[in-house]
Amino acid sequence: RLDQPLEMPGLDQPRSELQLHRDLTELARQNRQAAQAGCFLGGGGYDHFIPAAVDYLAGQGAFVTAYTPYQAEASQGALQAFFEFQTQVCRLTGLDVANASVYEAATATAEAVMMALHVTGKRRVLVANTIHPHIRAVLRTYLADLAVDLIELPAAAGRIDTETVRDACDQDTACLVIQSPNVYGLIEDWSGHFAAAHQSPTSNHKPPLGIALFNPIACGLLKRPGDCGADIAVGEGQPLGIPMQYGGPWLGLFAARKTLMRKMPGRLVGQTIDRRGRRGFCLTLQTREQHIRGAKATSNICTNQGLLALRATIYLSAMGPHGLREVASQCYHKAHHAAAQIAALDGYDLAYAGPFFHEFVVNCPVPARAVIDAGRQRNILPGLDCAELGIGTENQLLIAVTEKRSAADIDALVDLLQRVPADRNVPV
Amino acid sequence: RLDQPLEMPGLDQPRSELQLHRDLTELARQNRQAAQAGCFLGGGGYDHFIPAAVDYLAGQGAFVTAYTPYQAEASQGALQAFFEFQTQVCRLTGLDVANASVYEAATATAEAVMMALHVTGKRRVLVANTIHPHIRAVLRTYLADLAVDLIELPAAAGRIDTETVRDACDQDTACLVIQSPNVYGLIEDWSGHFAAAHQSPTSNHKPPLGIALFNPIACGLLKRPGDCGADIAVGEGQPLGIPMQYGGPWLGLFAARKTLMRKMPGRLVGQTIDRRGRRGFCLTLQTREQHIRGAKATSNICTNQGLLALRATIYLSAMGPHGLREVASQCYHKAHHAAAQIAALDGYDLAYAGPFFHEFVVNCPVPARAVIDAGRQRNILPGLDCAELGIGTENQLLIAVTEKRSAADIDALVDLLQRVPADRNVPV
Amino acid sequence: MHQSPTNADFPLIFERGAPGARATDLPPLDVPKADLPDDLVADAPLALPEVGQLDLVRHYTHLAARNFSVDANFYPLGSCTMKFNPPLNEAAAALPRFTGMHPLQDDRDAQGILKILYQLRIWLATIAGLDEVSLQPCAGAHGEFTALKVIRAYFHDPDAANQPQRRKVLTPDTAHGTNPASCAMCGADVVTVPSKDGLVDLDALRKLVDDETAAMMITNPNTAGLFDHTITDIAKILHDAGALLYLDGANMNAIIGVCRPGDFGVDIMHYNTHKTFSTPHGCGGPGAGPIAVRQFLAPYLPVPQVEKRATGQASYKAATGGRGLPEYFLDHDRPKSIGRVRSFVGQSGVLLRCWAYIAALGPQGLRSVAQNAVLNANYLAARLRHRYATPYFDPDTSRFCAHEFVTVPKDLLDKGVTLIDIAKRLVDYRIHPPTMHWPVHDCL
Amino acid sequence: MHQSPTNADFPLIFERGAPGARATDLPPLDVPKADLPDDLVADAPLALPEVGQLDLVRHYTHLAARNFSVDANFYPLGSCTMKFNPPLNEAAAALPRFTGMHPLQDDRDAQGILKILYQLRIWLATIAGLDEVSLQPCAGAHGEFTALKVIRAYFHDPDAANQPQRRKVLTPDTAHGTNPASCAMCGADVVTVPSKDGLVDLDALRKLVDDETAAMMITNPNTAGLFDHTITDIAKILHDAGALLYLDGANMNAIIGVCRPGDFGVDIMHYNTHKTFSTPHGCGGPGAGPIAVRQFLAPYLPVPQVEKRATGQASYKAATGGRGLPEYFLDHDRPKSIGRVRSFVGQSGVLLRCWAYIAALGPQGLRSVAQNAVLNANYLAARLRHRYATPYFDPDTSRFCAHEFVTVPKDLLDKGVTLIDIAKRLVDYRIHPPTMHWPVHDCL
Ligand SMILES: Cc1ncc(COP(=O)(O)O)c(C=O)c1O
Ligand SMILES: Cc1ncc(COP(=O)(O)O)c(C=O)c1O
Repeated sequence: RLDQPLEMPGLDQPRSELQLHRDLTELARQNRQAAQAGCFLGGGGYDHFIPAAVDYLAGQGAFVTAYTPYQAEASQGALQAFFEFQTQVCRLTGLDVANASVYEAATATAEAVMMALHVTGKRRVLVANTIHPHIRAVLRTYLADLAVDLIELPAAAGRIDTETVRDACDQDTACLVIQSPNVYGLIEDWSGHFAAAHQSPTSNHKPPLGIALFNPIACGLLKRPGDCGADIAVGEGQPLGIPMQYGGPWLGLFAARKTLMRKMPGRLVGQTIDRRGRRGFCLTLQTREQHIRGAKATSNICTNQGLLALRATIYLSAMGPHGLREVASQCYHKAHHAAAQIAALDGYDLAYAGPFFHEFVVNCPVPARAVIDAGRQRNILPGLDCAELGIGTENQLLIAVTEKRSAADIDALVDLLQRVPADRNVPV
Repeated sequence: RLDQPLEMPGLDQPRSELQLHRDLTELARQNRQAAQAGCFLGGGGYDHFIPAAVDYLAGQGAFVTAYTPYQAEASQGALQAFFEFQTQVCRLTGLDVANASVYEAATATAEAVMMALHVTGKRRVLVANTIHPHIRAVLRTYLADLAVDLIELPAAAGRIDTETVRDACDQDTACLVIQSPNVYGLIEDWSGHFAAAHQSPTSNHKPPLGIALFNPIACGLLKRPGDCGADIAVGEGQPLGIPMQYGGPWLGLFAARKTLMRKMPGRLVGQTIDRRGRRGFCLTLQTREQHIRGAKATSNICTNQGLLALRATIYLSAMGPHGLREVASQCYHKAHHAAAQIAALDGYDLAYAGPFFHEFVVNCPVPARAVIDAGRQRNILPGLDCAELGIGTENQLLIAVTEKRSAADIDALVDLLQRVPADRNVPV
Repeated sequence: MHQSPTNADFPLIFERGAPGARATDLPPLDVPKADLPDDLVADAPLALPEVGQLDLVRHYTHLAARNFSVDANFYPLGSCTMKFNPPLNEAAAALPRFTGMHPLQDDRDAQGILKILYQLRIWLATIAGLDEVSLQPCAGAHGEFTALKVIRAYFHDPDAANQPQRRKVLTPDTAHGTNPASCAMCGADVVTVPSKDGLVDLDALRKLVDDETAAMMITNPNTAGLFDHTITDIAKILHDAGALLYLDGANMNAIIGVCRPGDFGVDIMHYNTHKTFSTPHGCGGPGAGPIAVRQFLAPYLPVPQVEKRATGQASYKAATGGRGLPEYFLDHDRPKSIGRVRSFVGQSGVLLRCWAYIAALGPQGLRSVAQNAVLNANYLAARLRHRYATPYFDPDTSRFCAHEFVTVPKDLLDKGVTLIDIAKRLVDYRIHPPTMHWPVHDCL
Repeated sequence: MHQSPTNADFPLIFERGAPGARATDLPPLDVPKADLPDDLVADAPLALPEVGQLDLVRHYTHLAARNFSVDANFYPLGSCTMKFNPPLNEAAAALPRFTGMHPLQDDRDAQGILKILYQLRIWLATIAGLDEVSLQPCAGAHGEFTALKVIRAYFHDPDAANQPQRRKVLTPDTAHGTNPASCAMCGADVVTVPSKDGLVDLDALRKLVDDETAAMMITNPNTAGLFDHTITDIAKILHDAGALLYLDGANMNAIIGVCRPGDFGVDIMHYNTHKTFSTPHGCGGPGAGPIAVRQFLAPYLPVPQVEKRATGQASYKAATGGRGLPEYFLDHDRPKSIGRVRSFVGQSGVLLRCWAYIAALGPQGLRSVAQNAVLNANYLAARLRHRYATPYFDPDTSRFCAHEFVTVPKDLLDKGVTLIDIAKRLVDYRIHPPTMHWPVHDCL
């Protein structure tokens, strides 16, 4: 028990609202806003257009300041929104059931793997090494203390080969995790890989589960996980109307085949009928599953990403099928336009030849760092350094192009890339 | 009847939401944000602190997108808020009744004068020439075609003398309009002036009405119009939680003594009791007075500034009596601190010796324009050019200091003023 | 689920909180205190609410929950067209480089907003089919007032009409109350023109127009929801007598992009941006009431006017360097102007939203707004006409309405049901009731 | 005034709108189209809603109206402390220079947010009375998981504890379900410790602790609202046996600034920012679950860690010129770390609001939060105890509660009233019902 208030460095007095406003404005000034014309950063987080209705509607106090919808009568609004969210995630992924969100993509993937281990009772986990390095790192942490073998499948030319999958699957394999578009932006052959896994020899009639790590924007245009044989689909929901906000809070998407429903982690909203025959919604299956299953629980998630799920719901409703398809195809065409122009520059070429969605790796004639530093002077963020991210060499740049970039923005990027090698020869 | 769509310059295609977002962001970039550390602009609009709750609460769709509260059952929320607004304006001014807002200060003043003409049946209007020039200009426009004499009372040392008032009031005088703090920031002697007017000889037992043009922030600290004998008080509500937004929409405040209630322009919300004895609110007295009075109406105002009135209500509720007093006294002390430092600079002095609130005129050793131009380079807006505003000479600067300015901001202003004359002697 | 509410459930903000409570605060004063003479200071603190931030938020959240709005409800109102307010417009208007602008800032530091105002001025003139626009007026009624001042200035101008005796302004008997009220404020003599079948009675009009007539104010489509197809005849009658035709633009929603007031004889008119161009109604305001005029009336428009320098003269780029004149500027130098009708520049924040609405629609979009409004109103009238009399609507004789219509629920009234009953029942269904008893008695 | 609602009143978003309707749009594609292989493309468009913007707004406005929230209602919840969410924090977190930040931006371009995270790290350590903090975990349960990983890494470290046999984790029978679930996820063996009179049974504990025990997880004040004054005894029992004490910080609201977990023997703990530090609950998330540890556990914390370079080494000013190292940075180089527990930097947007809440209160303010919460809960318990049994509360024998309390409405239950009835009646009065049947049966 303390006799007096704590001594907190840099905080002796309470700050008035005006002071706090000043301080936060000044701290914001010390950040560069990536989300603007010159942003070509990707690697898991993307600068997509967010319709004003998303902020407007999700920002309502009735949603922001509401509690978890345990008490159904007091929470029909949130419950219905989450029910709509789940339905949308099902339609996005082509799977049967979806939960009301988990934290973000990496923990979603870890939860999916834990679920696969539980469902199959096996202990080998196959993970493509074309998966985002953060996600692979999280998987290593999650599986570290369990009696599980985590095996990374090597890529050839930036993609996984179905042969590799076939060779790696054995009787003891619980699941195969494939990301597409993968960390290099390349589109993987989910159908081939999952088919290979499903056809692998099995002892207990439980073939390895196919876990697809998807990008929800790509689902607006490309084949969906469910169409390609995935049993579980997990993904990062950030592109769906959620600002990048320095990495979080984002949104873990989680969907699965109907047969797996009872093993799904997280909250699930169901539809029901009241005494007067009117539709209503409530949390189902587990409501705080941990209370019931305790030490036998397979997941511990409680607080999820409700408000972000709401944003995604509003985003998808605003876009609709045609809007989402347009977002996805503009991403595709603009990225390909940028790639073609860059590949035509002296000294630059594309690192991989495979089909890609809205992100690609470029070999540069200079270190990627030099390009990035040059970009800072012109307020262009030309991409990510593949060596720093742990997915390539010093001279490789990972470039993402979303629908928000105009032809002029792309021209400015190309111009930057063209100048950097020359400028480096002239000492400033 | 047109066969085809109009040809509109600069607008051939509909703009998508993303395009419009881009365009508006770019257009905003071409403006300088005055409301920041270096802002010493006043002259009728002031950069005060706006608590976040004002934007948050007044920005609710249920207020922003609501219709005029003609239908009481569908508008109890707005009606109660306006009732609270009226009550606050009464307490701010020390008068008995207030309406639910008029457009802004100048038209409010014009409405007050029209009302005074009507109530007294007289035709002379006395207006201090220490009133903001825009307001005097609006009065000229409004009264131009009516058989009315508009007389401007001259000032001595920036303030009106009670002697001048006494001499000007005659049997035919309908009203006397005095602004305090006046356009130079000086505090006028309302009590003396209105007493002189009220005591002037009258034919019909209707002495001239005293119309006080007030600053609502000053009312948090200084004597109120009602305390000083005013019959009508009008003012600009912008300082009460309304952003300067390039001059509008702002908020006209209008209050009067009880005896004048039936002649008040604009909407008035009243309290009533429903069948079950519960309190309710509705528009009273006239609801669209124009329908009833038609050509005999004294005012034509219909749409008012509802949402801005709501902002002011929330602002005053957030501040409370002590908060508003603190805002006002910080304005006072900071302005006096700045004035003292500036008066101590070589070549600068205060133009007027009278008591002032948060704004004052400085004589500069160089044209005010030169100071303003120098300030632009450092993102300081040091004040207004009195010649341009029509209230003084080329070398006079009108400086306002609100509670938002810190001691450091004031030091930067003083430093700027000190350097300008010197810098001008050194050609760049 | 709900208790019947009592006063304690809906206290006034003054009845909440506790002495000393505050919802916000300032940093401590960081400069020395100056002398503050006692005689200037109020004796007691003001009797304002004293509440904490949670009480404040709850209070105005509860009030919001007790209000109808476009966001939540349907408003079948005509003249007071209640349009959807796009969230983007709200977000853009809230950008600090718009909200944080002082109205007396240097023009060079205001090129973005000035460009918006200038373009809007041009667009509104185009839509009107007229020559010049003033963005100054604060709302429709203020637009009427300003326009009447302009008309008067024109007739008083010795270099122009020079007919100061024209003091009469005609208004139809269906006119909105602001029309005669605006006349009264300007010292004009109001003369009422009778209607026939919901439209202006032309014979009566002919008799009333004379060489003391300054103008007629007309709402078209009118307040009964009818487009007055005799409008060109009306214009001719006035013009022949040397008088002007004023259009109250409250119902422009029904015709924008489809026909232009200038083409059917209007000389001067006002818009209500909060009706026609979706700027939010805000529980009754703010609005904006720009006026459009023919060239011969332009010199009299109020100051300031937003102007653009011809390209070549000075470009924005040069201007921002401080070395030239800015492209867009506020012009105060208009010798024949009626003067100021308000302080500063106008309802900039409202006009900005108006610009965004027009830009989003484009010329084609504007046209379809009017087409859809008219189609929907006629659809509803057709569905209702068998139960509710629609005096001015009869598709069998090609009498269609514009974007609103008048209905007299005669059957129901005969059974003892009152209009108020119908209105309250609509509220039960969360629909805002239409305007009642206006323009004819016992109508909706 | 309300009709009883039907399904048609509350349609799903899928049941609104019409084919082809959209609530937003993009500019036309302004680059040439690239080749898009057919076999990559989905066969049919997705079955997503097709609604216009007005439908969209109305729909989610209606849903909002059907939801309780702190802004509108009182929530007497304990562990899940529902705090007021200051609008300033929401506005600041929405600044484009916060929301628009990519997580892999250069540290030099992120000094503002990194400073916030670093200061928050230091403040949370100070409040805990512990040495280092990781801001990585996404919520409380994720904090538990991360902490258990840290504990395990410590016991497995050959250079440190080197006691890999310690696989047992004790949890009291009153523990929140996430505690054992987190253990299970980490492969630990969960052992339940019985309670006596609502507190941990010390004798039972002594018998259960052995050299295979890694730690005990305890919530204090516990889920019954009681501050366990034997906490230092519990710590001693564990420490004597070489095990660690973990604090579930869900109820920190009752003690922040008044006493420090580090002082009563806690080695490692988590916070729930969405409970203790007012980050909005958002209908169930997002949250953040920072963990605080003693120095000897610090090497195992997850990567990245936000760090500050000692002044003199490199200042921010130099850094922004691109010529030096930035003052604040993300450190990935922690060889003993358990690794990553999530992608990127953490729940930055949540942590920012947490920083603002602490900064607004200051040290003295934090202390009064706890003092007021305890005072208010005891006040309510005292008022209720004559009608509702309060098993763990009895002021006559100085048994007070912390910031929440358990009540068993025995009289009412005997009369046939159920807990659900009480809960629904509270909803009628627009008060959110407290947690039911937990931690003991038939309690609130
Ligand atoms: C026909 C008509 N004219 C004029 C007005 C007055 O416009 P405002 O309310 O914008 O002043 C209105 C609106 O109330 C109207 O409907
Ligand atoms: C005592 C206790 N521990 C842990 C948790 C889990 O925390 P979170 O929901 O943040 O994951 C909660 C909250 O639900 C709790 O009350």
